[in-house]
Amino acid sequence: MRTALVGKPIDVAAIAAEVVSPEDGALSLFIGTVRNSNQGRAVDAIEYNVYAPMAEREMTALAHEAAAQFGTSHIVIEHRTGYVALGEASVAIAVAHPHRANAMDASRWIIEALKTRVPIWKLEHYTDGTREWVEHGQVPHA
Amino acid sequence: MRTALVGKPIDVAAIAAEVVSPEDGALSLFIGTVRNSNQGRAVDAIEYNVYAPMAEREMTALAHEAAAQFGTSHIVIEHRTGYVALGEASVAIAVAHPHRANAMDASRWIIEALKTRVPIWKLEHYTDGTREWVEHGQVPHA
Amino acid sequence: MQTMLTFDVLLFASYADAAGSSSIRVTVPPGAAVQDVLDAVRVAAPALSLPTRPLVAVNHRYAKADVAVAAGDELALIPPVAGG
Amino acid sequence: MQTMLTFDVLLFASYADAAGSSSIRVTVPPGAAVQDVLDAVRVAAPALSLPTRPLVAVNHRYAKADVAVAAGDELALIPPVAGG
Repeated sequence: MRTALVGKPIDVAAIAAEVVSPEDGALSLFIGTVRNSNQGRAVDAIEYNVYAPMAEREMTALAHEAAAQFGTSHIVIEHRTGYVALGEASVAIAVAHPHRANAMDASRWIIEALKTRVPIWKLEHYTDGTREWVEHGQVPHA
Repeated sequence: MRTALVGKPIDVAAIAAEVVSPEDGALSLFIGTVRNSNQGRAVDAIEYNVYAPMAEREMTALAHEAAAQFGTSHIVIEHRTGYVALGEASVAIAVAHPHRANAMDASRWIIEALKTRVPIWKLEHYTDGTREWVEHGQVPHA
Repeated sequence: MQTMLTFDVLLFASYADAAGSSSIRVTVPPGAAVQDVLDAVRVAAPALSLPTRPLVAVNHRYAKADVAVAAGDELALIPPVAGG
Repeated sequence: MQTMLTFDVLLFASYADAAGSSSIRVTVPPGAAVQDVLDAVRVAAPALSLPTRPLVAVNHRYAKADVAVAAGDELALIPPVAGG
């Protein structure tokens, strides 16, 4: 089990290799990526603002709760900080388990909980030079 | 959209890079891996027997059905053939979509359908030298 | 009088092991359907001990028992699949 | 008479932008709770225009309005989160 806030591009293959143990038959990976538009506005990049010590604490708590609920400690969560360019991964959640249903249920639970609880905010930079804080519940999101 | 039967190790990072387009905000990856035991028996490797032309046809059909149902053509499915060693990926399903629910729903639908319809069979090789065909519905599986 | 139809029905996995072969040759009368091919396979390869309603593919598509078969069709018996 | 409690309450994202600062200093009486801190923030930074029940963290945990605060606590106002 490992959670991290990271300032560099997320290495999906490394996370996949890290999380799978010999007893696992399934790996579920969720990757959030920066897309080129939101609400019809053309996006250039996203800048993540993070309350780091609390975000780390919440991500660790999420991983432990998921481990208890879904029966696996083979969990890795990474979230980017700062500027993230178009197409890059902003978050990666990897869960491995002997059986696929648990792996998929756990990764989905984690991304939903992360978006509700972990103190991270995104400032969208638009191609017209403007910027805006995205708040869940206000706008659709990935 | 791409589906393939492959005789070499699956490159998860390459598939992730291939499937995500600028308009996608979410990537859901499911990876099946060869685990070291099944039904309490120690497993050495899995040998996949494939009815290739029909398996390719069914995988392509699955991808098209998922595209229509979940609203994305950003789908890659790869399945190994022949011997696959412990810990290696036997199948990879990648779906990208602007929104995460569709990406996760689609990848899950595809793996469940694949296990029901695509003519592929696995011969488990056990560490005691014996081998046995695994039939879904008969034994639990990943 | 029409010519009889001959097929080399493809076998896979446990079916191939049980039959000791990756295909089995059967001959059915003109106008035959999938069910007639299955009946002929049971006679030709009793060791195969097929389930009551095995899955059959005709030209790479699952086919019901009443589907007609024609010369040149690729027929296969599909054991319970186990991919993934 | 006990000493008053002073906190530099942390602000993030839209809250920091609205206040023009990444923290805001408030002073509350001994025995104060989260709600008292919130009231003091509203007075000290009217431009912030907080929602009725903003999320508050005390020492990196979400805390309800009736939780007591003590000298040395790290307090933060948490705008609606948007990670992922």
